[in-house]
Amino acid sequence: MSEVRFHGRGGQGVVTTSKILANAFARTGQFGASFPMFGFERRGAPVTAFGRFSDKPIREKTQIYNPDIIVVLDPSQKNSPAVFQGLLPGGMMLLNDADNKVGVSHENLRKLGIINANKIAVEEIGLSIPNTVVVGAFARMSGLLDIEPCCEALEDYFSGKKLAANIVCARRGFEEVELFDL
Amino acid sequence: MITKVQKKSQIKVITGNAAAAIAAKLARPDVVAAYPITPQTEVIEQISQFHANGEMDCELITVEGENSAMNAVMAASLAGGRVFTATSSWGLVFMYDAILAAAGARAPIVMVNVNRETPGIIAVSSGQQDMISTRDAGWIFLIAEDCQEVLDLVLQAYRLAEDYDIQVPVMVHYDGFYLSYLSEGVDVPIQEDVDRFLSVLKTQPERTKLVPGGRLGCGSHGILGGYLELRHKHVSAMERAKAKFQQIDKEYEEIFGRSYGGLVEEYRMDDADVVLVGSGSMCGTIKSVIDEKREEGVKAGLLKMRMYRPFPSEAMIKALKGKKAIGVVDRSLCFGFKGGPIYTELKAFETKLGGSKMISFIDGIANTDITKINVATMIDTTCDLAAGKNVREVTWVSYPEAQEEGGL
Amino acid sequence: MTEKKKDNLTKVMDYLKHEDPFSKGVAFCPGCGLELLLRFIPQVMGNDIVITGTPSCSAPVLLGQNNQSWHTLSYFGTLMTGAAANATGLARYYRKAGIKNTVVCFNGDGTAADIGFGNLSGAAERNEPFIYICYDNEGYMNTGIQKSGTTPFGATTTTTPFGSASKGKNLRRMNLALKMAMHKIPYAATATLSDLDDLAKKLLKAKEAKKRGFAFLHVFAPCTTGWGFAPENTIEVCRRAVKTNYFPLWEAENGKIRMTKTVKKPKPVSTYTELIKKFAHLSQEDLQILQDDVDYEYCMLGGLSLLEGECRLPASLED
Amino acid sequence: MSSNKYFKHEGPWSDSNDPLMCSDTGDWRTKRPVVDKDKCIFCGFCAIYCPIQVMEMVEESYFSPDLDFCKGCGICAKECPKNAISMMPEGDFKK
Repeated sequence: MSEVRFHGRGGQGVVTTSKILANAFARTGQFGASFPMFGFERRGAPVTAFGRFSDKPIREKTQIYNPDIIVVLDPSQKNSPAVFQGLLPGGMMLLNDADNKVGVSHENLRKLGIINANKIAVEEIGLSIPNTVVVGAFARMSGLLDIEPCCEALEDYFSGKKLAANIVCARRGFEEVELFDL
Repeated sequence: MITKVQKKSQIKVITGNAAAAIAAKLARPDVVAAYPITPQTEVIEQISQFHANGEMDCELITVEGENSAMNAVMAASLAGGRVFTATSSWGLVFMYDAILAAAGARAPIVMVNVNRETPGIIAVSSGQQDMISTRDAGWIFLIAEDCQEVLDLVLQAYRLAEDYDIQVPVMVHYDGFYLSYLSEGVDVPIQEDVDRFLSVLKTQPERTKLVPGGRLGCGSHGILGGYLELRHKHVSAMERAKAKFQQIDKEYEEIFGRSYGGLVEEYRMDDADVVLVGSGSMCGTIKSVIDEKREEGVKAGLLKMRMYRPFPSEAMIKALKGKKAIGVVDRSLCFGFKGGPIYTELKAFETKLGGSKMISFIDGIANTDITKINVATMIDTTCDLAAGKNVREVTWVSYPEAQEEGGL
Repeated sequence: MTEKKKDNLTKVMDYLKHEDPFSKGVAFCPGCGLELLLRFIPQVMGNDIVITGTPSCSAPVLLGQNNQSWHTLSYFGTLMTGAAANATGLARYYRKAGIKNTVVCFNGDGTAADIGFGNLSGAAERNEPFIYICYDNEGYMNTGIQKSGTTPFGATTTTTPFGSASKGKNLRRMNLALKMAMHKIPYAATATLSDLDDLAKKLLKAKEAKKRGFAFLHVFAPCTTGWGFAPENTIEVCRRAVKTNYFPLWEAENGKIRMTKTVKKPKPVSTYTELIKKFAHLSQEDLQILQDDVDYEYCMLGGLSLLEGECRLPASLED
Repeated sequence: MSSNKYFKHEGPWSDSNDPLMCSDTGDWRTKRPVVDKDKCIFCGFCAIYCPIQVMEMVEESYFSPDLDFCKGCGICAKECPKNAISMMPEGDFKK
């Protein structure tokens, strides 16, 4: 089982990122569970969400304290100690950042993916909502699932032109994420 | 030869709230009345959307407060309708007078309560205190462990509430902030199967209904012996609900392929020495920790309460009898008692458990998370009790300061 | 002789088309205004109404005892806090099930103006398809005469007693009917027992308006026991309440107010209060305060009713 | 199922298909309305204003109270425009 923690701000679709991934895992016959950390959700306020992805049914219903993977949608939080808290050895991090240089470090961090998701989102959907780009990038970096189920999962959250644009976002995220082994 | 229906159930990744809303839709209620409150809001939002899309043919009453929600569905159900409402915490408490009235009137309401803390502080946090605040209202209480069980229990609740032999309102509880917002795979049944499952109710005698010009009135004063009679009828119906729920769970399995063991679910109990008694979303975490502890050779098991009212004492005694030590995990408090509510109630049956020792754990209240580490601590402490060590009767698992201060 | 006599028969009789569904011997005080109102409603509106009631003076008769009943109407009796919501639930279910219905939510001023006002207002805002009738006896009579929101200035009750530091109720009454009319519901009206033809017309209008949504009737129903007047004066008290403009009769469709009875030369309010013991302690100055309040309220109402001609409901807002 | 000694139904339902409850409210009376048939002009005000609706039409000529239930409030006498009804002490009629 992979335990993933998502960090971002209200309005970036942090919780939805985690939901779409859980949905995508379910489409491959695997299991996914996603939930937000409790708190008042307001545009701009820091938001944390959790995701558990596994090939076996997921029974735990607790928050995630020791993630295998951290996903940061809000670049301003990339060096926040809260982001790295509890990261397990061999951990991965996916970062939405315009700067594609390795600017973060942590003793347990072994793999880093960087994607300029905001830029892609603006180009494809006209809004700087990075979540669907991050979904695609996550699939590629984690290696846990392919891009196709991610695109299919988007059908549950978007329709029409928005769906098509977001599928492009996810595919570009998958293709354009830059991976670094640390 | 019966031709098999081509349509199949579908796995959908949805929240517990969505599961409750979908279950309500599948049950085809006549009247839905509800008022939003965190963390239940999504339930009524989803139902409103179903209604707006024409997918749900019900009278949707967007009331001005929870008290009216309960009053409206109570009257509608006594008029003969199938009803649904949902609330949480302060909303449940704001309904309280109507909750008592509905139970006394024997209105077969199905309500979802998304558990949240209640007393004193305006706490937006998880806990079952709202459930405990209403436990003696005369309702049947069912508790779900995961999003799938939320959906399954709502459907089972209709069979139980509206059964001619029962006619008692049912509240389906699930943990707010956990199951309410947790998205996971839920096997959503097809309408035809749900219709078939609920069609049994149509074969039963009609319950008494309030009809214009029908010369029947509901809300009669019970005078002296009459009041006693009503009270006794109510308590008797609650007793019958136990066997009925067991049977409904079996029938549910025949149609949907899922069974939970009825009143209680036993997890690795057969050869268990130490047992945790729990309810709701914590049970998933407990199961997971039990598996890990089993690897270490600890014979631990879980007894999950699916039904809390009526108190499934016989089923619990049967499952717990002869176990070395029992730790009861409460997500709420029983003010005036040191131990938690479920612990305090189970304690009444201690002499029937064949010498099992019992302790109380308080956790998951006031914004605390019942973590795997906390569960491991509970199992270890219960093992200590089994080994004859001196163990505190009540442990606030997430609040060790209490113990350090020499308090409870 | 007989023929001539028949012509004398009051036209109110023509409205009483249905049987009185109540048992003859019921436990209301002699001269009770509530009893007259309660027996009048089904005789005008029919016996197929469903009546909802709450703990109040009406409850001992409206609700049954064990399996037995005081009347043949279908009724639903529960809590004061949720009376209008109960009626909502019934009316909505009947609509869904296609059952022809007239749901009458029948409550005192305690439920309507005070503890149950929230859900009354909510039901009106949602334009729920039922009739709400408030019988106003200006206090909580069933619990032993306590003050309510509609208790007028100066009236003594057991919670606003007269004493050296108190004139009785030291506050002015609320105008419940006007508040309800301002919900812009299809029909809102005031009525009282001295003008039974007016009451009957309004009951029938309410039944008609119910097809378009919420109908509210505020019926002034004096309490001989709680107010302290001779039982035979019940109707006279109502009559004087109208003639002094203490309780003006009006109706409002979609919030548009129209007086149904205008009093050419209103009598001073003292001609009303003199009949009633709860005002007996009031000095001339105190009575003037009550008079001023009555005048002020009537002036407001009159102003609103003058808008009738200029204020037309736009076609887009018609049902 | 438990017994149905007081209630026919599971819940608190009253059933008016059975005979209605009825109190002897005639016993409450201290004064009795006595109608002067000659004065009565058959306007019916006594009947419509009677809270318990016990003024019955007699031969479409005059009204007469049902004394089994009349509580003796006196509204009929007060509202009669011809003073055709007088309230007489009940004691006068005791045998």
